[in-house]
Amino acid sequence: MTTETIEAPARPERPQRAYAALFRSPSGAVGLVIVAVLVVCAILAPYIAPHDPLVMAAGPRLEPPSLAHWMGTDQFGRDVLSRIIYGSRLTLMIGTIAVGISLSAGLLLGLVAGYASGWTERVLMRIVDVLFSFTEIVIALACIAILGVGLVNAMIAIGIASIPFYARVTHSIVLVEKNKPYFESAVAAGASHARLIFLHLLPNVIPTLIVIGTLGVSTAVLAAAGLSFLGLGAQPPQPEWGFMLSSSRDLISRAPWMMIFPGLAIAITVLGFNLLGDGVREVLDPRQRAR
Amino acid sequence: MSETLLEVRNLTVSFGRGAGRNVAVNGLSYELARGETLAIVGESGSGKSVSSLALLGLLPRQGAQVEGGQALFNGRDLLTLSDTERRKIRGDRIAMIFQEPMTSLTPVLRIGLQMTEALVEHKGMRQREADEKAREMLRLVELDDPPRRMRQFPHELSGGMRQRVMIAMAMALEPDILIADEPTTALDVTVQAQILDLMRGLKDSFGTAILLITHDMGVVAEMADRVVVMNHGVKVEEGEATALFAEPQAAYTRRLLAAVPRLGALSQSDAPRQVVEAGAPVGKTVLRADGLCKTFAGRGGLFSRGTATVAMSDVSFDLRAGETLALVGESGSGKSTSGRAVLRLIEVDEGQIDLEGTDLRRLGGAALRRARRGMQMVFQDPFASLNPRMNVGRLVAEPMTIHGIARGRDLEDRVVELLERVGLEADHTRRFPHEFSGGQRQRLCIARALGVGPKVIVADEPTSALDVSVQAQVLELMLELQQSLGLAYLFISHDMAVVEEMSHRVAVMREGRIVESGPRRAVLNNPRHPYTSALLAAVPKPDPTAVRGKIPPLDLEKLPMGPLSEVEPGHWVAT
Amino acid sequence: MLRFIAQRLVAALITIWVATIAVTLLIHLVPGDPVRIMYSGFQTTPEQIEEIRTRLGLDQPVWRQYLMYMGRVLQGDLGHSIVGDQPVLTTLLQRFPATLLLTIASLFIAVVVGGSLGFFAAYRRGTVWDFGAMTLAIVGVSMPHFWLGLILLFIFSLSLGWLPVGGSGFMNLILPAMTLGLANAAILARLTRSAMIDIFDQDFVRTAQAKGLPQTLVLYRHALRSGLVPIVAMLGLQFAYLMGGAIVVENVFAWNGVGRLAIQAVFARDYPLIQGFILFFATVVALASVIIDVTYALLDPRIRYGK
Amino acid sequence: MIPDRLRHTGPGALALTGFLTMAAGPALAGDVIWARYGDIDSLDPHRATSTLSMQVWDQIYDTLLAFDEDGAAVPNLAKSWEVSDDGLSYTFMLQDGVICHDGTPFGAEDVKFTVDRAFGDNPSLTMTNWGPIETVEVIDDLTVRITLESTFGAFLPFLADSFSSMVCLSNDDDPDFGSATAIGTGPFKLDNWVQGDEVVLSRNDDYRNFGKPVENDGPVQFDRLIVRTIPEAQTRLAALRTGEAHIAEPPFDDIPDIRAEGDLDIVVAEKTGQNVFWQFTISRPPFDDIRARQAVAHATDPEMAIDIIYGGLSEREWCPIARGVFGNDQDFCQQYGYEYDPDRARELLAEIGFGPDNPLNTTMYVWTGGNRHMLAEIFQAQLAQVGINVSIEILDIGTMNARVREQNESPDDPSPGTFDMMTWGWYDPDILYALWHSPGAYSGYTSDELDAKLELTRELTDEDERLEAVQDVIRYLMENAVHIGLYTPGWEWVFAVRPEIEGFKVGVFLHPMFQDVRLTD
Repeated sequence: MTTETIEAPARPERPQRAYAALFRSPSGAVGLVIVAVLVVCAILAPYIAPHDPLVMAAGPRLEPPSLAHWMGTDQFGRDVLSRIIYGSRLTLMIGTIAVGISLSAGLLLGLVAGYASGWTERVLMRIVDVLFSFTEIVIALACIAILGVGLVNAMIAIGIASIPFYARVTHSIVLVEKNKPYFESAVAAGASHARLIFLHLLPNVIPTLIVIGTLGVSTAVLAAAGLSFLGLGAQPPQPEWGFMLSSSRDLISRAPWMMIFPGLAIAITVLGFNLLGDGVREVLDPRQRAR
Repeated sequence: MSETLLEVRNLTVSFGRGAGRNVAVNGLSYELARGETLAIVGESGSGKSVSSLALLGLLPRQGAQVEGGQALFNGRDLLTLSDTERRKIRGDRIAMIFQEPMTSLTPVLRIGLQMTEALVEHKGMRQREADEKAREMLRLVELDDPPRRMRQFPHELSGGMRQRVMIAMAMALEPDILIADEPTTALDVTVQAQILDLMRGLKDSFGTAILLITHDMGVVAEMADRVVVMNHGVKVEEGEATALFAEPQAAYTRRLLAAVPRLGALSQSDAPRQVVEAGAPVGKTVLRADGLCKTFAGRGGLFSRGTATVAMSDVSFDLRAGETLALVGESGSGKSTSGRAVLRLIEVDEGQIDLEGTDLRRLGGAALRRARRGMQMVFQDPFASLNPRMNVGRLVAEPMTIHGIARGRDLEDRVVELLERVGLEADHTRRFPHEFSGGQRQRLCIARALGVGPKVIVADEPTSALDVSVQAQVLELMLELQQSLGLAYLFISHDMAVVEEMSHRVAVMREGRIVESGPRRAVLNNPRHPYTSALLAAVPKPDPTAVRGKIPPLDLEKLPMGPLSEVEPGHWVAT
Repeated sequence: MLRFIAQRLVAALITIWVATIAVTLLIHLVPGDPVRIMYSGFQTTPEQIEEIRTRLGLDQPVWRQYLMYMGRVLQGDLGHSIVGDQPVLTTLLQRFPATLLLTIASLFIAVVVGGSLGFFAAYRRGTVWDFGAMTLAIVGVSMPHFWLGLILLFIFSLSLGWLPVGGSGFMNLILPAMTLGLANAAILARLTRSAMIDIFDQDFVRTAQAKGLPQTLVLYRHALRSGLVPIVAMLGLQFAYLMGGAIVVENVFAWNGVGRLAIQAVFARDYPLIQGFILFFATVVALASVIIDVTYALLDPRIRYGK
Repeated sequence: MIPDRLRHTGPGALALTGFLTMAAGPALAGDVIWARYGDIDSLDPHRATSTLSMQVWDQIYDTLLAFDEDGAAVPNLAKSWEVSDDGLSYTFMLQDGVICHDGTPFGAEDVKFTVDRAFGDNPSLTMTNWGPIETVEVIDDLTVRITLESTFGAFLPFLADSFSSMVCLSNDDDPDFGSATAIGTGPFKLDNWVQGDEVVLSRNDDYRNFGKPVENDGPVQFDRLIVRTIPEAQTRLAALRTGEAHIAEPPFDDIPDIRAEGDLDIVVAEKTGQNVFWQFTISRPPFDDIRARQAVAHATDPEMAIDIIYGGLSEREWCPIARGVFGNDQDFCQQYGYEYDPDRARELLAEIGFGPDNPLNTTMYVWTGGNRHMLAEIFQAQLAQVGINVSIEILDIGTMNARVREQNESPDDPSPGTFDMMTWGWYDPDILYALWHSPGAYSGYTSDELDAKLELTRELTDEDERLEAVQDVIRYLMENAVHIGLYTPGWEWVFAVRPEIEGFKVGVFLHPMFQDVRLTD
């Protein structure tokens, strides 16, 4: 059915309309709201949080959720709600820094490999493929083995661990775009390398990477929480959610609220970024709604 | 020929709901009599495919709905039947074949199973009987060694063979109606001719009525008894094929028929139609390609070599100012590769590319980029050949910016000038490519190419993605530009009629080699190579009165594929 | 086909080979003196440190170290751990069956749950069922597995007392396998759905429908059989994800596999053990992907009988 | 570098590993199951230093001497010994009729094998703790002479410790020794070790006790001892309650409940030799100023912290060496110690220019596990009260020691110096020599004066003279705020025991003993 394409009217692909469209996509709207709440929590933490997240004995130790402490208190009598609110700062920081590292490095690698072609491409992508097959958690563990334990190191590790993924995505988009006639047309017009890369490839790669990056924030948050849960990430008294979960383990039957709320916070945040990513994808590429 | 088999009344199909509702077929009515071939013809968006898919309940599951109408078959309304009842008719009484033979067979199942399952399902045959029937059908569609074919998987067959399998599969149940949705559009012209012959033969022996859906007036003329012409979901005209071609009633039909290029229309002239008074004459040679060779290495592992494909072998041609050289051939002939190679979009393995005395292959980096100013390209797919993230102004300006031809106010003026030159409007500059139709986009591509004042334009199937009416306009524009600017075109096409309309000289390619080249008139009127003859003979003529005999099969093994020798001045043929 | 297998094996070998280089370099990327970091817990004299450095070959140029390391690896010697001086390969092999069991059990759960959910959603595309299934899947994707594990543990072991909290028997396998399996089922459901939607949109499905075949035959013989190829192809990556996920889940449930060992090794900065683990992991994942590639090649006649 | 010994290292020290391991083989009627949070590192006493490993070696191997209930080294496999007048040569007379697990008799060759092995190509991790041993000579089957290069006050106590476990000669050339096999003369034979899971030991019917402070000197009175790894405290408790384990370390928070219920017995080890103390980067600001160190000491209240975290299971320890170790005297140490006094801390900080507007920022290192990170969080909050902002880094012991040394060795680093909750377990004040005699285990504080005082504690063999020398060192360390004791013990010292187990005891310096254990119904 190529001659008679039942073609939908051309879709606007331009950002001006994207925000409005984001609200029309139900998942995008929910995701946007969740992420917005998270950002507000992070910015206004000192004004919203009922207690200091670090002060011990803000209430009695291990108090179940009550009016004074909506999410109860931990083994030091710290207010769990306040810690979760402050934790959103760490979470956002983790997400942006980790994705920032992997996105920029992955983008560069993928662009270079895809644009260069030939041996450069084969060698680079072979290495990327191999690293990719190691899985992110193993690369992250290797990085932590090198750098040592800590939240910043965990962020770096997660950032590095996802580089192969972003490089692959970028590379595959670059390959597709590079084989489209508009790229050849630019080559034939005599465009320089810089023009080809920055004016032709990059603008066509970026939209997909925005989607991948948004989804990537959720992966990074999840991974960082996992590392902190294992004790390889955040250190006390940081109110990092994964770390809070991990310290709830000894108290799981005595103080289940210490386990429930941080986990919920992680899950909702991750869900928010996932939905937002899906929403952005729908807006940018209506045909891909399936994925 | 009188008994009405299928009666469609007031069929209306739409996509989407509410504000987004889009009527694809609007109140379509026609009748199909036993044993006749009815062609439904139209350009893209006419609703011709949708209407036939709706009959069988095969519309895309999302979005499309039949809003009204009836389709009476044997007294029952197909549109209101339950799924189960409709399923019993489908494949049994009404069979269907599709455009894309490459993807229409399930890749993981053997041909034998796919051919027999409908027989087992509808006729209650045992597997062995069904196998016997399937083998018989494969013989009927002239496939060799049916037992082996039955064991093969689809990927082991060529496109033409797969379409034969599809036909055999559809005809095995001896249906009353065969719906053929663009059955030959994806095939090369020589294969198309064979498939059309086959369908005609089968129709006669089985007495099946054929509902042929196509955009190609040549195919219609060759196949149809009666014709329904559709445009934008509405039937504009219906009638006997001969009458319709001879005296089209509707204005749309007339326009459509006028736009169809007819092979042989220019057989008495050396050059294309003059569309400009005192156009630029053919000048001196601007581009010369000599001995181009290119082999694509197959993808292999460390220890295994991939099978290499020879895309070009000793390809040589030259091109003069104001002249069009057409590279003609079927898919895989190397014509597009040659076009890209002269632009150095592909690096050739051997050979010389000489543009106005500069050997392009010796240039590198900045020098090559500068040299590219002399040669521009127009691509086949206008939807993909414009960067979707740049607005029209920037797109058209880009080549001029690159080569520093103009800047600022001057640049803007030139962009507007170019847009107007190709028939677009000045205020289009702020729009983005997706806001334009295919024909408009192709005009944009041309405007973009013109900006740097090239000597040569390589046009790679510039109109094959366009509807005929649009095609005619774009070709007209190209002729006009050539004649007023003295441009040289390297015109790559598979369509002999278009080639005739556009070119001064022709080079016929097959399997990476030029097998015949020379003045267009000499090559088309007096082909010396059997392959050229076969290509020409296979072209369907948009004239129901011209009876074409069955095409004798080509012995591909014995085609001369050696070096060229000159049979008359400027006319070269492979030996 | 043989050539296909050979290609995949070569690719796997390249992966493993790159892994050997990566692990050799790993120790050199450590800021500071790795020997001192490793042995700082013990009473070591400067002479001993030098002796250890010599024994580990760390006084040699990197390329030399690499050759020495490769020489040993080829003989099946991955060195000895710092903590307890245990042979690394033996230690890994002792723990690996548990990890493999967990991974395969979770893969099974993921495929059964995720595959059917995705297939169902694709078939009912655009309906409430699809929406429900995909909502479930995205919530599942967003759920940290360690949290899911804790919740399952809290409910089924601590509150209801139905299942033991950890260990190595079959009953002990249920919770970790559910945790890991369900988390990945969500991913697989999304992948299966989009793969099946692609298939349902294919021309050959329409051909099968046009033949008037019963819907079940169209679905299972034509669509699912074809859909299995891309779905099985995805399993290679899924297996690797599951192996990676096992590292965390093993730690939640004290499942005595290589993942738990790896985390302990990272904590103790036991570099020989970390190196061994990474190499071992890469090898297992590479071989598993060969097996999965061959499986889907068997399903796909284009490869089975192709060039 | 000098002996240091850690009865606490090992990967098992992670409290975060997971919930339970009810493993492999079925438990039998005569089995005692001992659940612990981590596994042994090695079966070879020369290849590991963790308390978890040591406590299992105690069951497989025996030692020449043994600690009595007061921590004095008494005859065991060596029934007697003679020391030469110059104090350099020790001749040990061994018990007759001791049999290794493989049936070979135990004698002087086995002793020589063990000692030579500790000094061999791949020497014992505790090689320096053996002392300046020069030669080992076999005099006859049951007589062996060890000659030292110089006098060594801690030689005999070392021979009572698990690191000097006697390894039978039959292990020689066995490539699996340490990972799959282990032959000693202890109360249990090794059946099987599944790494990360369990060590299965069965009764040695030939075993005889000579010097350990137990009542039953014959073989143990049950069939098998299964030492199982159950990383999560809650799970260990669950296993104890269901009878899947007999002996286990319970979660600290649950101890009051357990005591109140009365079903399980709580056994708390005493005289563990374990000590937790402050150690500072003295080589650079701010802790190059004694007042900064004193401020930290005054600003923290260990009593309050251990009360919250351990609920009275630990004690305030004023001395740099723990209770039970020669030279420990709370009254003596307290006079040089630092009481909790936040005002004094603020004054001291003000003197060196820190105040509310200019807080002292630094980092505290803490070893993972044993709830120490929670303790650290309390100290962190206390220090914040006086204007010391501390970030905590929780590290495994190997990394922590390396980091501390690195800190001490980089006086020019512009970032503020750090301090740490350092942890040690030792049976003799010789530890102080290891820590502070130049160059020092951590390259920390050293001085010629201190070196001289420490050398004296090693060379003197007369008890009174040595005590005086040791206390002189203690005073010096405390006055200079170099080594400030916090509490004792710190790890693996509380056991909950099921009622059907009778006679389980933990000797001094954390040696669990199963000789008197009986399974009742």
